[in-house]
Amino acid sequence: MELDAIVIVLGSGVRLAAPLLCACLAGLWSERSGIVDIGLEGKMLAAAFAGAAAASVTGSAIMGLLAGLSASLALGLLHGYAAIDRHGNQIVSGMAINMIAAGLTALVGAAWFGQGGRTPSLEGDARFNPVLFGMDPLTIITILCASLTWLFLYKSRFGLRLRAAGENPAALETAGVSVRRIRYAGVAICGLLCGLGGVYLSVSQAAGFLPQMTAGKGFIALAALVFAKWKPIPALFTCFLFGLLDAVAIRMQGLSVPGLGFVPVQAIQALPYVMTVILLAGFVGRAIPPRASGIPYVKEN
Amino acid sequence: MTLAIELIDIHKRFGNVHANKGVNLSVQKGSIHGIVGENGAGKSTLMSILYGYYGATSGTIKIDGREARMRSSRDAIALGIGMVHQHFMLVETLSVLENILLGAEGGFWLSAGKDAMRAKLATLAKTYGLEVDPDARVADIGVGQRQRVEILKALVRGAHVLILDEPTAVLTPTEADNLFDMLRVLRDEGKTILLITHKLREIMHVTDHVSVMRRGEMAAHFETSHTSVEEIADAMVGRKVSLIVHRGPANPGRVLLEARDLVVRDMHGVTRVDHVSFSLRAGEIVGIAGVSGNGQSELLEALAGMQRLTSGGITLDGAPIDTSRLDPSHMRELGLMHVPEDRHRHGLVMSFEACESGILGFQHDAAYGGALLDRAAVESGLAADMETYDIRPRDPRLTTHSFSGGNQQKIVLAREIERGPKVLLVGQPTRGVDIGAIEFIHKRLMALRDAGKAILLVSVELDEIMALSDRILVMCGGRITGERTAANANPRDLGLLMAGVTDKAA
Amino acid sequence: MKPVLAGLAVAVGFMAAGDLAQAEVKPAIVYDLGGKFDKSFNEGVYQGAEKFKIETGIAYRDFEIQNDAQREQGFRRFARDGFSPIVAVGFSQASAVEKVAAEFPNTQFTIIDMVVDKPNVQSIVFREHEGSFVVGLMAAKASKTGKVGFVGGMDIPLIRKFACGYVQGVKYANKSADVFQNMTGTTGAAWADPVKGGELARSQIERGADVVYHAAGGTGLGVLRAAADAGKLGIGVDSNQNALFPGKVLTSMLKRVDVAAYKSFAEAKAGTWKPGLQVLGLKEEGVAYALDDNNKSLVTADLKAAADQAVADIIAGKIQVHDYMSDSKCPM
Amino acid sequence: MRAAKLPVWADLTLVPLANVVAAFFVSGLVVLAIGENPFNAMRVLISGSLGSLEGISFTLYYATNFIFTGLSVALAYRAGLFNIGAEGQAYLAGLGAALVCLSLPGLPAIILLPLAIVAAGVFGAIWAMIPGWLQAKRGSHIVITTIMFNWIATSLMAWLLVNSMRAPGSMQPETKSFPPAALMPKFDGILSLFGIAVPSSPLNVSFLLALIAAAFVWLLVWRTRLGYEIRTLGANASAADYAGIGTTRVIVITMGLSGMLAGGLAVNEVLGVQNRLLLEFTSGYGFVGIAVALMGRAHPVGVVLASLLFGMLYQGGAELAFDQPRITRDMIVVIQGLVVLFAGALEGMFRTPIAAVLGLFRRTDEPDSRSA
Repeated sequence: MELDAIVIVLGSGVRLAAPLLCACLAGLWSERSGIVDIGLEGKMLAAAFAGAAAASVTGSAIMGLLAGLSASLALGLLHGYAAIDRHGNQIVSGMAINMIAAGLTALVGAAWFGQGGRTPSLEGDARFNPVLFGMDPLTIITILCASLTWLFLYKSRFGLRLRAAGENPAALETAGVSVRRIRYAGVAICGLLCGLGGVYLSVSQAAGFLPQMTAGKGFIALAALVFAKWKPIPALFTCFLFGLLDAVAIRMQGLSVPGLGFVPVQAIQALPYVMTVILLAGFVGRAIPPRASGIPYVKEN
Repeated sequence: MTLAIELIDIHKRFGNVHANKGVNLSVQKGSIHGIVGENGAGKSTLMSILYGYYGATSGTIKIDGREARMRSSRDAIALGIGMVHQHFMLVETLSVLENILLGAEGGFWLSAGKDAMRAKLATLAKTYGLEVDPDARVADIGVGQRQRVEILKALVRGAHVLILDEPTAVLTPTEADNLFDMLRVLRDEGKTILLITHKLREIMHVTDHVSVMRRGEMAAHFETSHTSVEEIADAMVGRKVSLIVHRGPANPGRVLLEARDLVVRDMHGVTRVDHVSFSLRAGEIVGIAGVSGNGQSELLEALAGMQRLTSGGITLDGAPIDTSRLDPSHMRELGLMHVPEDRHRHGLVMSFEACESGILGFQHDAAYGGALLDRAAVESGLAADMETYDIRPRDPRLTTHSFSGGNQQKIVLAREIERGPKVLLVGQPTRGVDIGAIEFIHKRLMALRDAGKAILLVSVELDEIMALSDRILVMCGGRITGERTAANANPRDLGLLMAGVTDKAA
Repeated sequence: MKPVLAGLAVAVGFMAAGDLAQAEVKPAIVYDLGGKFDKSFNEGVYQGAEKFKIETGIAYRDFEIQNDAQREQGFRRFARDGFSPIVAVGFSQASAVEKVAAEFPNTQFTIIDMVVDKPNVQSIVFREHEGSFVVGLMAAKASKTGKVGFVGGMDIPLIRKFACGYVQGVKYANKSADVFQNMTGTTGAAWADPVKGGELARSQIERGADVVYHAAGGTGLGVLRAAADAGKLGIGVDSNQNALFPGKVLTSMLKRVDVAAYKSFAEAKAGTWKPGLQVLGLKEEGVAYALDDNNKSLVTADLKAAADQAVADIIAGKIQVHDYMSDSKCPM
Repeated sequence: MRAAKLPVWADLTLVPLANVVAAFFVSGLVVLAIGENPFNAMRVLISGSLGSLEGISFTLYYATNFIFTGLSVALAYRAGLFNIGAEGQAYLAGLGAALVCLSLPGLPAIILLPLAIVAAGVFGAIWAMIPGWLQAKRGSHIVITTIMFNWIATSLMAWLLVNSMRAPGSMQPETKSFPPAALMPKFDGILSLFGIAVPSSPLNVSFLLALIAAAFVWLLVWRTRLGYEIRTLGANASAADYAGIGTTRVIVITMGLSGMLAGGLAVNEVLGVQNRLLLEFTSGYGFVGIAVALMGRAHPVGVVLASLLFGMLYQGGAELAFDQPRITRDMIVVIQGLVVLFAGALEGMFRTPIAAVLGLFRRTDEPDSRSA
């Protein structure tokens, strides 16, 4: 590939990585606090719809952002309620949120806008426009989020408590801090970041909502989270790598790579998942999740 | 004389379990106050209520004479109460410093709080001799060090009441002595210490007062200097204990189980069983004494085929076992059966019908049909055992968790004994079992010995070991530190061996 | 329970009554997976049907399927309730049409974009390569860089047919022009992925393309948007997409599925509906390039003249546009 | 996961009923919100799925898929394994069936069909056994690996169907049609042999296979030694260790059986209806299996009943979408999600009040604290 082509692919990789990174960091905050979340996909989708719908109705991208964040936050808190207060199975709850979001966005979208679940295309102020190096404000916020996540997770009181909640919640509780509150904070941040990712997809990138437009990004983000071993800076690089793979895959249709011959696009698409399985299996390195994640914290046992 | 703590008529219910029933307790300021009781007597629950971890169902708590409302540990900490839990409340992936900081960070950003905490730790290290490396990861430090971290956590928060729940369960005797010295220093500095334990010797050794709990109730209060071990023990069990089992003379036959140079390393590479060799003959009970956590559990599990042996050999009734392929079901086929230390974790499936729990480990027995399990045979098997072992209620189809602890333990014993083992491994046979069942179980084991079977008994209750065993092996730090016959064993001597003072060194 | 039982009775009664009303034409449509409002193919059919409804006052029923299993069910349901003709939109419907047409030999089926050989099925296919040739020629003439792009949806012979016609048109106008070609994907998802479409168009534009043509259904919206955002020109497909980004869409390659649907309904009403194959090209005005107020300023008189000349030449047979699907090869 | 103890009959009837009622109540609110009459929608849903022979046939056809995937999830669940991969396992099972049907075209149905069914089972089993083995031997969390395996299956199948298996000249990434001998006998066809006329529907003998599979799962879990080991592993893994139950063996076998059951979906769809292999033929039925298993309390009888309910939802939902275009079939996805939410994640919410109503406890002040 020529140099300019590489630059183009890198740029495209950043754009495709941004929503992944949002969802990945979202998962990080939730799982580091002890709540496993396979509902990243659903939350992103809900935010994408709410964001595009609100932006289209109000004509303001900011309103879209707010609506998207609220929708995702609401689902995050629902997951939190099931996992924290009801001690429900977190996998099941995440699954439910994915289904509800997939159904509800298409159903309400179809009934509301009468375009088979799409929202009208967003124009002008209803979408985010590039402000810096061809990046729009959301891309910049997203990259900022990774560094802020690192800062707050490792350097702040809240981050310390959150990490403790995900490793040994009883230790946190006996230190006089409410595990419930910390975990709710974790799922709330998760909701907001998923919301950001969803709004990025619909209001910034695609300028409109389509049913199922997240197309598995929430699950790639989950894979990226495992791959990054639940750490923010590796998450940044993993998401960029996965975004880059996507960018390359898009351009690979029917092309053959010098030296490698014809590489099926599907092989590149499957690569993040395969790499994650290999890492999980401990064949190369090992990914160990936060110890208490997925286990309901029941104080009075 | 002022009271640091007053608990008045504390009740605590967990669903339909009544864990504390109208408990009263007064603790004098600047004293070491022991609370003893058997497992399940409600000690830990009571202390968790005092520490705000559980809310009491009803009752009053007074701290320094003032009524206190404990909604969470935060309230307890604010009132100057610190607690060192039996299972350490530490986050292993964090550093010592971060663990101590947790909940007392001193500001939104950690950096300022960390500096201040380092200075504070240096002072405490000087005052009490509590030295720790603040930058070590908790996962990398030993048990004794972890306990220090727990005590430091309480002290840096300004605790003047310190609760320690079974602090010596995982300590070597030397470490325990160091701890007691430290507690005395703290008391002399004016702190109040609550020590929860079921080891009577410790009570006598270090406390000023002692309160005895039994079945969720406060049974008695004593001033330590005016009481005796016997008096406390009687109060604990509610009637005169007769731990003396009527036994005839041992009649040892051929060697049924021989262990040579057994080594077990755990997944972290820590040596748990360190070159242990012994033999067990037909018609004898060999007891293994030791502080819990000194390799007895791993030894038992290795012999039962549950733990991989790192090296060493096992011979069962003259036939060597292929130790590279240890497998519990294979050992059972060869006649080695196993009453596990923890029946809830290993011995039973609580959600199964009792008769299903009654075939655990024997599910491949020809007695239970062909490809399909013969339900009638499974049920009638336990029904017969229920008669012999007086297991109540006599319904093999009830779920296992609807039986009491003693009856559950009898289901396990019946299962392992009634199939006629050559060798029986028994771990903690009477843990959490009522007095009546204890007597029954002891008699049953003795009868099995007299029938010419070999029994290896592991128990942390020294009295139980001494009452039942023909020979006693003592383990410390994974090694066998000494062997005594029933005739020449005494608690003091065994205690030294449990502390790692070996025959050679002595 | 009573209301439910009553409801059952009503529903059963309604079904039984379905066969009675055969007096007037009862047209119906089953859309493909993209949905009625895909701004493209399905929407074209919808517009044709709406036109018929406005002109004749005859209502029609339509159904948007959500998964493959529903195709057959949809056709069967319409057929049993006495609807005819039933328009099937898209090549994916072929096997379902084939099956249900055999079960209901008296019902008229019209399938668009695919050939189904049954005595009661009318198959309508288009000569997309001809229309694509014309817009290719326009793209080459409008391009300042001599580089143009093509973004296809799912990589199937039909879309290669678009691409091949387009390339021929570009090269006809400018032998040395570069054409960047990309397909979005290999599965149905490639029709509804505007983000990927936008990325592909962006990369073509970054490599120098200043006119990008798409044949990618919903994905194409992303292509046109990326072109518009970059200040370049897009070319729409199927429906007239000039109005999506006025002044930024050079033209649209019209594939008159609306005409096909309208004709099918109208012929059925008039009793002239015939089964068999119909091929619609430039000559039959089945394909065309779009000119309206939105792109008036972009299509200069010269450009219009060149395009119209090409149309005339193709109709006259002076220009032979190769059909990719005839031999699965593109000469360019 | 249990919040309160209930008698078995209540556990199998009242709790799922409460869950469904709650899910339908919330769904009703959604219907109301988009401006339709929920009672009317309910009526169409029921008459569409049960009001005609055709409706019933379609309901049973959909239920067939759900019985297979529901049993798949339920069986693994009994061993303490959360198999989210039924979707991918069924997808691969379709490949197995297709390979047999396409490579042995001359065989008569009596040989070809059993071979294809076995191939589907084996392929599904293998795709499930790999995550099982990784869980048992390498400790990789089976939830994550099965999710990943679903996506890997999607890519693999897309690649195969696009590049190697596509019928020549076809626009669609799908194989050519299988020989007619590879088509599972349909109910309408069988019944017409006896002179009974029923409307044409995709319902085929796979439905009977599904019922047999349900009986087999019951027998396996509650009456065999392997089932005993599966349940022991699921209820108390350390007790399984103590009992000498080979954890790896049981996990891998259970996942294999689970994948095999998921393969039933391919039998019904690929061999029963489509008669060819096409992209995404699983269309989410594997995920619905999770809802079905949760609602059916991981018991075969419960799974069959829940499958019938979901079959009604699918068929009635199609009729609803047909009748009232404003209520698209996505409504069914919403109801599914709500069932999973109420029956799975929030199940304790209804157990507690039900337990209280039944007066099982003398005291109900802290019914949350007991865990099984």
